[in-house]
Amino acid sequence: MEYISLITGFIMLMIGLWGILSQKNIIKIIIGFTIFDTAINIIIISIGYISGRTAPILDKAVPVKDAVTKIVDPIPQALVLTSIVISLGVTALMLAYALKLHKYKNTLEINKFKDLKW
Amino acid sequence: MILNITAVFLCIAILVMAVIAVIHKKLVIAIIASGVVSLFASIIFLLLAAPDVAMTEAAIGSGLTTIIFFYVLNKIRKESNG
Amino acid sequence: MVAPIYIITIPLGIAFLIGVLGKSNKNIGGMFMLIALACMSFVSAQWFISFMTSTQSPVYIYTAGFKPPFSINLLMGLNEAFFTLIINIATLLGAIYLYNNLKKQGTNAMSVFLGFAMALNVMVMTRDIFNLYVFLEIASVATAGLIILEQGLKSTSAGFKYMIATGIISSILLIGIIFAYNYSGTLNIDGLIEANIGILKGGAIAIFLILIAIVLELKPFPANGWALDVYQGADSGIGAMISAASASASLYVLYKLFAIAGESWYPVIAVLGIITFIASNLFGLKQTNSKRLLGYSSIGQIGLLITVLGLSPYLGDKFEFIAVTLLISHYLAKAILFWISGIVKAENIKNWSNLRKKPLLVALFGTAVFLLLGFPPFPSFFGKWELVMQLANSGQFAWMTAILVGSFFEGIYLFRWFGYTLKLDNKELPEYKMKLNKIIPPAIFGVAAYILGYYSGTFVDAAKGLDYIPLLFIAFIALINFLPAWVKNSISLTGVILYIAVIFPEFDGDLLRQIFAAIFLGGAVLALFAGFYSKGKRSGFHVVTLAMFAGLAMLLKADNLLEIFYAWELMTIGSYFLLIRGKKSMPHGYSYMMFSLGGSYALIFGFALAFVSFGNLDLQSLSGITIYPTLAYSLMLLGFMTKTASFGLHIWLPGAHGEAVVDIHFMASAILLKAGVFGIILVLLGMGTEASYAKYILYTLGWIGAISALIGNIAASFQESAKRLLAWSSIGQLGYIVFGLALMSHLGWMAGIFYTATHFLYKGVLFLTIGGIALKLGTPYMYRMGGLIKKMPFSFIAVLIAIITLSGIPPLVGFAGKWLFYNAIISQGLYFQGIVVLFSGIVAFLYLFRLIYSVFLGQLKDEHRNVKELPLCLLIPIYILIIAIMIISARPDFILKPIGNYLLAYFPSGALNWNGTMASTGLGYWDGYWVMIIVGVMFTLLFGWLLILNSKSKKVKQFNMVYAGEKPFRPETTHMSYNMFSGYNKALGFFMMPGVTGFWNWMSDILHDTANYFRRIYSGNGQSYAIHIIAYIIIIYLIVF
Amino acid sequence: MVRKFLIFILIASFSVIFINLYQNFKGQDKLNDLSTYYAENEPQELGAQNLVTSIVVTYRGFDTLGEVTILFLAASIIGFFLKIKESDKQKKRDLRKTSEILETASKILVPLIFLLGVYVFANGHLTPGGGFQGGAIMASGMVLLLLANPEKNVKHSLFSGIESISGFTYVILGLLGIYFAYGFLDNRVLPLGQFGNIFSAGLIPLIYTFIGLKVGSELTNIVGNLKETQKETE
Repeated sequence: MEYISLITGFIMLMIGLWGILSQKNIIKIIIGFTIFDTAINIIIISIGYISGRTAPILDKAVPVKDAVTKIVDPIPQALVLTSIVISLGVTALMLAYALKLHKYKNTLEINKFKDLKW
Repeated sequence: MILNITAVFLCIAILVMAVIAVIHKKLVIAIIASGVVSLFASIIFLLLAAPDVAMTEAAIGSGLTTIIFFYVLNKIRKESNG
Repeated sequence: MVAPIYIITIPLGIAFLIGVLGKSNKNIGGMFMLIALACMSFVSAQWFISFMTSTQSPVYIYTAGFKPPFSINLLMGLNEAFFTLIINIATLLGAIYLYNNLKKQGTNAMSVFLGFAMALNVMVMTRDIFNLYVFLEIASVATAGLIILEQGLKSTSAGFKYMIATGIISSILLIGIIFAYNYSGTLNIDGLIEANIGILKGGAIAIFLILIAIVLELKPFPANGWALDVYQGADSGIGAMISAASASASLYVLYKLFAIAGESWYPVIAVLGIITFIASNLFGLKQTNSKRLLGYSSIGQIGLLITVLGLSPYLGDKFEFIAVTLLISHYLAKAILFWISGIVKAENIKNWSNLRKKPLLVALFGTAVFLLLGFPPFPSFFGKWELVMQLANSGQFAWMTAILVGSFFEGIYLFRWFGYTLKLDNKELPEYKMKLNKIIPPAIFGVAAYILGYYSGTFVDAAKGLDYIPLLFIAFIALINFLPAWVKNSISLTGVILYIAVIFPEFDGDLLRQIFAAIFLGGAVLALFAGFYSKGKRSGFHVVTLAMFAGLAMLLKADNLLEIFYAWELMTIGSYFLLIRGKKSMPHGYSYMMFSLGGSYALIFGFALAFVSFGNLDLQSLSGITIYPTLAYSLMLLGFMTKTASFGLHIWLPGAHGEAVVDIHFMASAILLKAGVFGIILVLLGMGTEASYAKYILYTLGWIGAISALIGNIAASFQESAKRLLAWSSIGQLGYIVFGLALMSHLGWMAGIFYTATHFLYKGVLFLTIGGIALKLGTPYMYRMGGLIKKMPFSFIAVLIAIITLSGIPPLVGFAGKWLFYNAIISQGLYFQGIVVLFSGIVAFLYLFRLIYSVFLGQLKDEHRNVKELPLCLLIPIYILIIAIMIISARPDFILKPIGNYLLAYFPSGALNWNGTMASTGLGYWDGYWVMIIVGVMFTLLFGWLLILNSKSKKVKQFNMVYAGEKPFRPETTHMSYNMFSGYNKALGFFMMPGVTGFWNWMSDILHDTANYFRRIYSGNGQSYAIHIIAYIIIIYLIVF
Repeated sequence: MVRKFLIFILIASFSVIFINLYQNFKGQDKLNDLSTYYAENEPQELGAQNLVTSIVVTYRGFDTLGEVTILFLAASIIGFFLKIKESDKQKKRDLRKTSEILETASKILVPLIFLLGVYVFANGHLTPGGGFQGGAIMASGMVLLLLANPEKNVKHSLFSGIESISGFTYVILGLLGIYFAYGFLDNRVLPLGQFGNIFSAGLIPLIYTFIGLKVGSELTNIVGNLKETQKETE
């Protein structure tokens, strides 16, 4: 299970990177970033997964005393929570940038924004 | 076992969607595809025993992010036309 | 003490709160922001002081009350206190600077600024690696917001490139962190250090990803195009923040994480850093946009600091001192530069001449430039010194060379820029205002640079003997810069005389230093006295003059190599400013600085080798260099010869001296050049003649001296400008001195030192008179002069005596010099060189004749009919010098005997034999006293006869001459003096081919073309920058694994 | 084309790094020391049922503070970046009328969505969910409201007010931990209560509520800002 998702995350990472590096449209680049981030999140969760165990919530299904043997690693999950929110903030900001850039030059082609160079 | 098979299918779907999101010429479809990627990812999170993350990904990753994308896209379209 | 957690909670709370509080009135929000930043600075300052002054032990802050690794902890130790302090002060001053910009964008922008400051603090303090990631992201997001504070296409596109780059970088970091967690089971940095996951391949790669991400945050070449665009696109106030505050925080993060990485990373980091340092500074050469240029320089400096970090195993316990001084210098200088670039609002560096409208800004700019390049009295001077010494100590000569080369590139563009600022025309440029809130931050940093310079000196053992009193006096003069020149002149003169009274007894028993002290300080008094001619404020003149003389005095007082270097650099600064004061002196002042900078680096390299060979910095260490001695002595001689303007290194002199006004010309030529002579004497005394390499070095040195003499004298003959003529003549005269010293015999040295003293006297007369005349007539060109003998009889007599002395004909003292010289040459059997020197002596007559003929004789020009004699303040120093010449001419034994005795200690054989006033060698004898008397009698007789003969001659009045036809197209061509020696020029002109200048231009062109070609990798496309980042990671990966 | 090929090569070689990264990776079969500690001691120490919540809010609460700050900064930046001039605001806009179904549906749905949001963050310490999820849900409710009434503008002052106050309270609550418990952001200021109860786990529910409010209002502000600029040119 965790291997499947790890490999998926890994391939997704490359797809996202392809999007970032090869697409000319700024919106597409940002989409590349969201996929890149999601891929990282999948990888992180996969790392915390232990096969056959359940969520780290100590309700009736998981009594406190056997928690250690029943739950998956909660730490990566906490990290991913943080990471998802961060990527939302960054994506929103990037989109705001895209809006502004489009306003200046009426285009979304990234290679049209080469006013600063050398 | 069934879980694993579901996971494999999901993963293949995710990858297909991701490829569409990255290379499709139409921005609307690309954005929708990326939203679907997030949605499927949240199901994977559920399978990986991470309900908290699944909820967050669904609400933020596939929900709000997509909405913001569309708002921006809409705005850009109108600007280009007018 | 206030708990360190408040450094974080105060800005955060206020950032959240000003959203409500500041809505109605933005000034309230702004006040809250400044208060928050001030509180942060206060807390860190409190901790820093307590760490420095007491035995305060580091304090951990456990969030949520649990010990790590269960919860996130922060650390407040000395390092953290230092870094948070400099970050908080920078952000506080930065906020004051940006106050209006922030206010314009409202409280939102203020919150962003506070978030930025807070995130940098946490980055420094946190001990949890994921926490580091989060706050790094905060800092990135906040920076992305600050970049667009001043909205526009440039800032927006730069910001977007920044977001792409940091997006990739932080993702890489996150991947590294999560795998580090997987392999170690902890997120705590201390835990990671213990876990030592580097032994696993996967773990090593995780660490690699973490470190490379942090390195990428520090903008290494070539994956740094995005950063350059940010520096160029963002407001300069933001540039200051990124360069000073963010970079410091990121550097500390790298330092902190280094403990995880292990030793194998040191060389990698050092190489990455030095590549960045050299490449950025090289690319900076072609840059004309000031902000982008500052970006290159910032990136370069950070590269240097990364190198220092990577080289820390070689630096021993000096590492911290070096890193801190270099960091603080970069921090202060870059903040100042960015800040003033925001005030002057000139994008093109050529428009920075506008800065001159506000002298304070120029002073700050100069401070920043010299601070960056490691000149005294700034902290970076000590940092660079220790860095080079420690590297040499560990045998890392290649690293030393690389660092010095990179610094030199930086010097090239910084001084060019500075030259533009000082000299280019600024009349057309728009007026601008200097708002109080924009000038206070750079002014504070400027003052801090001097104070910290003094403070860092107290940490260096060898610098403990430095005398700061002259520097304090100079600071005082700087403060009263607004007063008229004569007041400052009087105060300076009093100061110098008092200082002489203090310092002269120190040289008791050391004749060499006494002679040089007489030249340097006596010269200072005369020069300052001459300075009374100038009216007005003469802004800045006294500061730099005194800096030069302070440097010269310290050079004599120096007990160790550091002090010599300190004095040398101080003198360089002063003289640079003096030389660049002339009207058209920009290119010449610039090339003077380039040679000086190169010379300094050669010197420090040589000193480092001496230090390593000998084990300490005493002056004796010059006499026992065992490691690469040939290289060491050659480099030191080269370094000192940049000041004597010997052949090959002379191209700066004619222009620079030719453009200087009268008293500056006197100082630069008669006095300053002797500093180089003093240095050469020190080196040659150390080297001796015994060693096998000494022979070759001396042989080369001798030829350099001979050729300098020849070239200098020939070129002097073909000058149209009297001042350039004298300048070239100085090159020639210094050539004699160098040649004499290179003989390494009793007589040779005697001649050399004697020449040094007499050159000071007669050249002093010439510079003051001719310079004064040129000033009075408003032109230095000899074809515009003529017939001044009647208007300026005293000047004429002075020049006559001086040129008789110079040409070395009896009865005056020049003859004594020549006599010694030829004796020395012949006794050494150096006939080839002897012929060259002899020939150049003959050539000297040409220009001396021209000098006196075309200036004083012939017809008086119409426009000069109302010219008066030179002012007394010039004539008095001139005649003091003349009196000295006469005394020495009559009794050369006054000075030659002590020199001879002194030299016996070093060259026991070959001394002069004295018999009363008669000196003799194996080759002949000469008695100055009787020669003087006899020639004097003959002269009187002949002169009287001439007067009688001429009493009946008819005087040719002006305007007796009639033009035959049309008016000449170029009137000067009708002057006898114009192109006077054209005939000789045909014969000897090939010596004048500007081969040397051509060589240096060629070097410069190659550098600039290289820079221009390679900087094209910064295509401006944000995506290409992202590709660079990925490629960078892959390449480093392939190299490391 | 050459460029794309080069990028492909680049990515292919980049993947080599990752393949090596996995080299020592093995699926875990038991918890590591750190998570074992959490699993064993959390119920007594903090008293939250949801381990992830306890880590997010308390053990690694400092990260969460940072996370909230990022959203806050992003919202602030977008706020001044896309700020529209007062004159533009006054422009008469003529917008497409939304369907009546959407309008009616929104009237019924929005309160329900809000309620769900509140439930999600108030129960964050017991069940999956928490401030971020709840906040996002509430923000989606606002989006629905905006879709239904395009004429309506987001009341920025209201939401920034909520955002500021809840953010500030969050920091103050954190500081209380220093004085009444053992450190910054410690939740043991209030009694831990009965394990599994809604009023348990000390400050966690309270903090999560403020996080929820803050995230909700921030996201609404972001959406609102993007929406308003949209109208600018219409």
